[in-house]
Amino acid sequence: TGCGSGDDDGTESGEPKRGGRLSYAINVETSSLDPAFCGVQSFDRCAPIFGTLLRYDLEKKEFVGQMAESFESTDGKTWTLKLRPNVTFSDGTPFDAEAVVFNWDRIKDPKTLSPSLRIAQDMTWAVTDPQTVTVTLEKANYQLPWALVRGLSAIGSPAGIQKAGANVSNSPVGAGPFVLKKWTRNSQLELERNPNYFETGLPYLDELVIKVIGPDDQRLNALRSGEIDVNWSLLTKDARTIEAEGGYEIYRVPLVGGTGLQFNLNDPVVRDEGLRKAMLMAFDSAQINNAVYPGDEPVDAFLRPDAPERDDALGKFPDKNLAEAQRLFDDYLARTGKSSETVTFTCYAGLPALEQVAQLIQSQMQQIKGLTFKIDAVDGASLSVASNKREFQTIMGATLSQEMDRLYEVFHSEGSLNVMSYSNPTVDEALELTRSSDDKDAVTKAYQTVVGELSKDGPLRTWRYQTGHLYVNEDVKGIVVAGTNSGASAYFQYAWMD
Amino acid sequence: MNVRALSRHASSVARFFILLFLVTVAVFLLLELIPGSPVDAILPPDATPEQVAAARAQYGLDQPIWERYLSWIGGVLQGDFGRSYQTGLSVAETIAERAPVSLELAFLSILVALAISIPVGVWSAYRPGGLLDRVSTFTISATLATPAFVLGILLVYLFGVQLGILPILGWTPFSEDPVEHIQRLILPVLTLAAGECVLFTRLLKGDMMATLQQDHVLSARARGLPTWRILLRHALRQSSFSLVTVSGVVIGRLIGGTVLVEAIFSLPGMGTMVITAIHSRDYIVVQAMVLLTAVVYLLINTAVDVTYPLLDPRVRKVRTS
Amino acid sequence: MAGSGTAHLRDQEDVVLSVRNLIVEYAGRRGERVFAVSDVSFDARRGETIGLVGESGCGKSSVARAIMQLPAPTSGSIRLDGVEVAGLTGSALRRQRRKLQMIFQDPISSLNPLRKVKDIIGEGLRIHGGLSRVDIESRTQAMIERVGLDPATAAERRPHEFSGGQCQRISIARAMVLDPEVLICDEPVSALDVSVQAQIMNLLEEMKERYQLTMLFIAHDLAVVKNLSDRIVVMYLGKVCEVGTSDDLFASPAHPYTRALAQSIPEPDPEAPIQEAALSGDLPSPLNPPTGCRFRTRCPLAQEVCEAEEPQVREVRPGRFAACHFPLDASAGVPHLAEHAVA
Amino acid sequence: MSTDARPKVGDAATTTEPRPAGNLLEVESLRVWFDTPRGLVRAVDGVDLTLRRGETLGIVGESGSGKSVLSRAIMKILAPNAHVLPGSHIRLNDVDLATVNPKQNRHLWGVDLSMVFQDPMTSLTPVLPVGKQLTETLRYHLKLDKGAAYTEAVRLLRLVGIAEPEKRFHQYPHNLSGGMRQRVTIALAISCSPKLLIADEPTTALDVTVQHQILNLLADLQEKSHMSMILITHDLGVVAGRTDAIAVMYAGRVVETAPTPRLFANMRHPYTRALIDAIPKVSLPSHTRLASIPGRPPVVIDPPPGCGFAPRCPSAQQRCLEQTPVLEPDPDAPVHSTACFFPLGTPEGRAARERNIAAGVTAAGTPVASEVVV
Amino acid sequence: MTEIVQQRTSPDTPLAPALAGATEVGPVRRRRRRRDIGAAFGVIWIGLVVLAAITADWLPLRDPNEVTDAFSAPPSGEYLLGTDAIGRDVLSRIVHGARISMAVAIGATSIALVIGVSLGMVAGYFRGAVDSIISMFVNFMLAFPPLIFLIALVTALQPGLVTLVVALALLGVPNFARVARANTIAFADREFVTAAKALGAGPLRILTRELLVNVILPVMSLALVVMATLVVAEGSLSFLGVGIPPPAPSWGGMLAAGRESLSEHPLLVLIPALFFFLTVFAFNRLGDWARGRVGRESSI
Ligand SMILES: Nc1ncnc2c1ncn2[C@@H]1O[C@H](COP(=O)(O)OP(=O)(O)OP(=O)(O)O)[C@@H](O)[C@H]1O
Ligand SMILES: Nc1ncnc2c1ncn2[C@@H]1O[C@H](COP(=O)(O)OP(=O)(O)OP(=O)(O)O)[C@@H](O)[C@H]1O
Ligand SMILES: [Mg+2]
Ligand SMILES: [Mg+2]
Repeated sequence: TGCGSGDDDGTESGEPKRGGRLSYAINVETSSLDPAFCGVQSFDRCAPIFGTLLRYDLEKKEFVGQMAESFESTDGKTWTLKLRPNVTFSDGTPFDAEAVVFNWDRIKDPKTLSPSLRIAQDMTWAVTDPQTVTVTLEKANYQLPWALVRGLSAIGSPAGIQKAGANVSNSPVGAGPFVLKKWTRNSQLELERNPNYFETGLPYLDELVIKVIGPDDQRLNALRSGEIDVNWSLLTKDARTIEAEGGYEIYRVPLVGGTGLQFNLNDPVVRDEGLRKAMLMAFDSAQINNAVYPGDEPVDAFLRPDAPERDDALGKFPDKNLAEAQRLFDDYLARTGKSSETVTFTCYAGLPALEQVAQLIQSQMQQIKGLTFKIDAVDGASLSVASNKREFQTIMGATLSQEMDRLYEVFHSEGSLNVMSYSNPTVDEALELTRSSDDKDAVTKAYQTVVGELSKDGPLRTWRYQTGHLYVNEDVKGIVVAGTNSGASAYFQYAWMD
Repeated sequence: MNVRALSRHASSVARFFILLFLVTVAVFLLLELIPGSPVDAILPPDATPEQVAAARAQYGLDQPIWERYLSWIGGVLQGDFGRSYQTGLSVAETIAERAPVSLELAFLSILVALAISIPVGVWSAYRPGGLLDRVSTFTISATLATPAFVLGILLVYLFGVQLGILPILGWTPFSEDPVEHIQRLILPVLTLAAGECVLFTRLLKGDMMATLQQDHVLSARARGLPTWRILLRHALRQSSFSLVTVSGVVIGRLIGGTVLVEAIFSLPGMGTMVITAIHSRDYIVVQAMVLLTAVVYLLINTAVDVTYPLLDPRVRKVRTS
Repeated sequence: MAGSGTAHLRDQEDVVLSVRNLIVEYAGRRGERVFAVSDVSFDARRGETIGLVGESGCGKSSVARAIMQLPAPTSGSIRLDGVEVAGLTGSALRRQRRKLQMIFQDPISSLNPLRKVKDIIGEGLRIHGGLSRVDIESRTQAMIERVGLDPATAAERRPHEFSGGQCQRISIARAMVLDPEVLICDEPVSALDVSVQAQIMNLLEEMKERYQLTMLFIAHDLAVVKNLSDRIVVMYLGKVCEVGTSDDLFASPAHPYTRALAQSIPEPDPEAPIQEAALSGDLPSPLNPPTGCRFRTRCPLAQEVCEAEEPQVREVRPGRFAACHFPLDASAGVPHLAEHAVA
Repeated sequence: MSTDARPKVGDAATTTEPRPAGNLLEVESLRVWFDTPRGLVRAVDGVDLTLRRGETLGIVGESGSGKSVLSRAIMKILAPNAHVLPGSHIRLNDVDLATVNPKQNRHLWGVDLSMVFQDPMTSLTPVLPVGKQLTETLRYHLKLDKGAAYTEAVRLLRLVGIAEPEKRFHQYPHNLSGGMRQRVTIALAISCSPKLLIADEPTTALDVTVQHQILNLLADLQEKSHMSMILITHDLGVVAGRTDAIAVMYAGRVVETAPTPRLFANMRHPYTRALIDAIPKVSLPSHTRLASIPGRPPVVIDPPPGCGFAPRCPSAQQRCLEQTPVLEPDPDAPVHSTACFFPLGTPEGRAARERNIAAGVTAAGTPVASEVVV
Repeated sequence: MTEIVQQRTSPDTPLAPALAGATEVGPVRRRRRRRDIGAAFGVIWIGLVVLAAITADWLPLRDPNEVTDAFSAPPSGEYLLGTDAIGRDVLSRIVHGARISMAVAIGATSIALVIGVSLGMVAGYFRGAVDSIISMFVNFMLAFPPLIFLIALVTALQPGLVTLVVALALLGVPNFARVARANTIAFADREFVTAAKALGAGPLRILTRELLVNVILPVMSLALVVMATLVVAEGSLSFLGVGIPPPAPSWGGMLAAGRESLSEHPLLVLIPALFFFLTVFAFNRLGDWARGRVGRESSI
């Protein structure tokens, strides 16, 4: 594949101007700028500093080279990473095959505690020449390029990493368009132009400031008051408001999956098919969206209707049908000899929107007579503990991602993120095919199967099709949008201020 | 200084350290009660068993609690507060970076609160039932009933969005841009000060009213001294004991974190740090913070004790209760 | 004087209260010692009223409280009916308290503002037990009546509904309901109006006769002390100056301090000549009392010996005891008082 | 008027000037009521007084009789809940104080009028050194500079008999004894050479010996500077030898007023008499039964009609319960006024008293024992 | 001896006309009346709130957790105070929420009061070593950052009403202990305590019979202020996610839930805030009134 800088520039009007300071707001702080953590945890903070080896072009729907020139394979097992010549890190050291291998080795070392370890686990690599790294897999995986957009994408200067020692999370040295000026955690990250950035003339901006503003409406306020130029959001209703106000460009990135109600299929109660079906039939995503996410479509299957990977013939979430739900539940009671049942729902505390959703789900579930649906609201850390240890009956969980390949880890019976303990041979098989096949149509077909099965089985019931949004002040041009694990972001080296 | 005084000093120093010891032990035990361990919060959901083992070893979580306490306290005694599990940063540095923000916020809001409540309190005490008194009583109740998160959001909406005259979020260090620094402080300081004003005005008014009934105030009036002079020079100082005491407690509390306000205004203070730390089970940060707040509290309390005799020469030394 | 000594103690068998070598010291602010009472002795016979006078801060209240063991004195002996009270603690002390009661200076602050009068008066009976509720009630009522309060309404009210004089009556009732042998009155009328003062003094006199009370009566108003007492002890800075019978003590003082006190008494008589200030300066600090005679710093008659040597209480005239190196003789009386006394 | 031209207290040069004559202070039907939760307190309820230049007036009365309120009304430092009723007049130097505006008022205080309070322990500001309090007043009223104020303050401290004034200057009130504090308050009061000094029970809180010193000091200062003085006390013994005239107050009213010698020689009001009789005297033998006044000092909240003393008065008749006697000059001696229908030493008085003794009870229902009545 | 018969109306005194012309008496009266009215308002309002809390289940109200399809509806005949973001009746939630708000305010305050006053009185009466130990405890509690304490405790013990009340009560103890100690010290020096000792009363008797009544009055006025603060604190805790878990209605929870849509649906914040305000105001009025009473009592 070819590389390209500023492919999208042509769509913007006017001549790019150099200079200026752009402020961008997101909702949570990241804990680390260690390149070994970057790929998974924070695209927004890391991409400007380290760049990404590859970029997924949302328009062309294909991978393009970014920091690297290309990443190609013929059999899905052996991959060749070609680097660009004469790229240097901001500390002057060369961005070469050694550097890539150094970073990846670090990730593979359990002591680094890198969240990308799972991705690197099955890979082996070797430096072929200063511009080439050869990667070998045991099993073919044509989805591997995603790893170079995400988990393994950030390459930091080995010299910089060694020098920083224990402080590595705070002193990133990359070859990306910007260099770190100052990081005030929980407040803002200030970046300035990397003068040695390899794409000549870029970035346009002198400075990029990334602010952390938790509440959605505070971010909107900040956008309106001019405090920030670009706002991150997941809320369709805000997009509508902002659109109506005018003066802003809105970018949308459709995401795969969303936040939903997950069942623990190992749980002696919830594993019961009939009970689960009853609950799925009581679920009313339209109500949730109307109340909490006005403007969002009701969800009837795992993927949005226009997704090519969705084929309604293969399966949809069961329609809401209270009578049937009650019948199934009564059946369940009769079968188990119980007179009532209690199901606990572990969810986030302290986030109003999610609390409201939880309460709505509770009221929907409790329309089934005899079913008590208990809310157990806990903080984020407790929630992830419960999830990781599979100590829950039902839980509020997310499978937010831009890429379909994520489904492998979440729903394959061996998947590392399969907290639901979901196991379906058809799904397993289809997921394996998505990796082993080079045939795009076959892969799409396989995903259609997966989506259909998931929708039928409902180990996870989402309530809205999530979309990442960027609200961008009209004066900001040249936004190249990227999908991330948490929504939309941008490659800011192409952005400029009018 | 005689032996008695020396031994009194020694005992108060001893009390100081015993308290710190108790506080640190208590926080260790309390954190132990919370479900989940730092490892759960640090590692990704798909962490491998090797990673879990590595993490436990790295943070010493495989040791019993008392050993962890000892090694922590040993580090602290040598000035080493450890590194955050979550961010890998030196805890001391992190605190050093954030403490100034919290300190400035705390002191400024106390100053603003005092600047408002002293005149209001003094005048309401002088003219109880007067216009100012009534207006302030009403405002006080209203402010009491408006939690910081509501007030802060209202202020942001009013000044930042509707009027557009003040920046609403974030922090600019003084060294970078003093004007912006001040501008960004205004709303958070006002939000915090509003809450404290309430208490201060009440306390001062109460004590002041008692003082104003004393003969010496009457006597100063009978000497024809101007009202303001009587109020400020003859009555205020001895009426400010509760005010000073409470200011001390409040400063201590504010320095420990003004979580809500920090969250609303995205300020890099210690409050958000602590909350994040607790939520991510980053105990080492929490412990350092608790230790720090306790030290600050105790020091401020001592400072307050020292202030009493300055306020009223009749008091030699009031023992902190 | 301002000296020590026990020459004035009597040795009859009807001595009910005997205070010997009483010393009271307090811890001062910076760990210094306040020498509030330094070696004071006196005694009281059954039915006798001992008056204790002196300037403010000379230790009158300290003596009273030491006798009450509130708090216990630093050292010294206090015998009540021959029983040593000093050093008693706990229930042994509480038993003796029945015999020894006290009335305080401030009638209002010595009554719990939030309790009913009948509870205040009956409290002692309840503490010492052995009585049924009905008995307590009836005794309380009787005592309320005896001190001149309206038994119908007073019992249910609280102290703040009463005037100072009435409060003092309640205090007296509270002390008398236990039927004590010795009553200590620490300035019981100082806070009262003249008109009420007379009522209370008459009441005390009445009580004393009725119950054969032995009283220690403290006041700074010499006329008041004189009126109620049989024998007066003059104190100065923690020590005894002079002891004598009340009728002639002020008319012919033997101690220069007593004379100064007597000269300062204002008489409600426009014809009485105004005396030059009898004493100059202030009471020295009890933290650091003068050596020798404690009065010497203000005494017009002071000589070197007064600094070097502490005078002991001795009988300077029959029935008159003074601690002074240079006691005045009987003819050096206070003119206006002597005149009236003769008249 | 230029303050510099005023004679300074204690200046030797001024002590030989003759006494100016005439009335300095005239109080006319003064009524001060307080609005309190329990009702209207008629603290001062129709008081008439005059004070001649250079003279001393003693005001005597029991606690709560309105002495302090009277003096505070003259000083215009009443509590906010006080209400001076219309028709009340206080004239100082023929100026009606009600007409003085607040600004001039400032200079009335300290310069024309000043006051010594009852309790020396509480009437000095505890947080300022005593010298500071003196110089503050001096600088404010007399516009002295720092140095001059200091010199003057030290002079005043010495004048009131404080040893080592330079050292005491820097001390706080709590470092001084009660007597010294009262001296300081006196120094403060006379610092701007007032024309009228009101001493409200200046010695009640002090010991006999100190009381004696302070009273002598006041007399001395007054003598030297021709101040007029009002000496308030509840102790007739204090005023006996030190005043030119005496007003006896009861329940917010003046019940008897006369030049001091005449009052003592010729008491008209039964209350004055009773007050004297109730005081224990050193000159009397011990255990003398005191002639106490029955009942208790009156409550001045919404008082019933009639003479306030009637319920306690051994001469009380039906009329005393129904009508309120006004202060009327004695026909024989106009300087002597009494507010009584049955004054002592008159035939009506004697008759009334005898009638009551015969009945054993007064018209108000108070028992009268013959022995009590002198 | 006779008492003076108090006659409240006296025909011969020109009371009414004199006052009619008076200008200074009015404000004083008005102020007092205002205070009494304030206290009356306080009693009535808090009475109503408590009554509502107790009888919430029997009142003709919707189920506070019943979700309808009228989301964030403005007040109307059907929903008197409108509905919240997920269509629940705000009025009903306010009434039921009073239960938690009052339980927190009154429950935590009472527990804190009982423990704090006992500690404070014992410390203040015995002084010495007992005092040192208790003061140490009080200082310890004060030195510990309250928020950390709360979050840690609530997280450890599972959020819920009981946990919250216990945690807030523990935090309140030092304040009550301080006030009780200070007042005990002040009163222990008063002569009536000495008098009780002179009668032979032991420490327990003195503490309970003589001191408690006197100490409790100033403590009560603190308690009213503390209650007011706790009503608000419960709300702030919801913000941090350690409040009462949903869907149980609480005023603080309602306020916190509404905060993110303040600009769209201000009523969702303003209505609970108004109830907050009225309740805090009522507690304050009561506090003022109690303080006034205490002042009157002790000034006599
Ligand atoms: N608890 C105490 N601690 C320290 N010093 C005390 C204490 N009680 C009394 N004193 C001091 O002891 C001395 C004697 O006090 P005491 O109260 O006995 O005097 P008094 O003669 O009763 O005076 P008064 O007439 O003012 O009541 C005084 O100097 C007083 O300051
Ligand atoms: N600010 C006030 N509010 C209400 N009542 C007051 C006020 N000041 C004084 N009084 C009342 O006025 C009456 C007269 O008080 P005043 O102080 O003049 O008495 P006094 O003669 O000076 O008594 P004492 O000898 O006790 O000083 C008393 O009943 C008192 O309670
Ligand atoms: Mg005494
Ligand atoms: Mg008075």
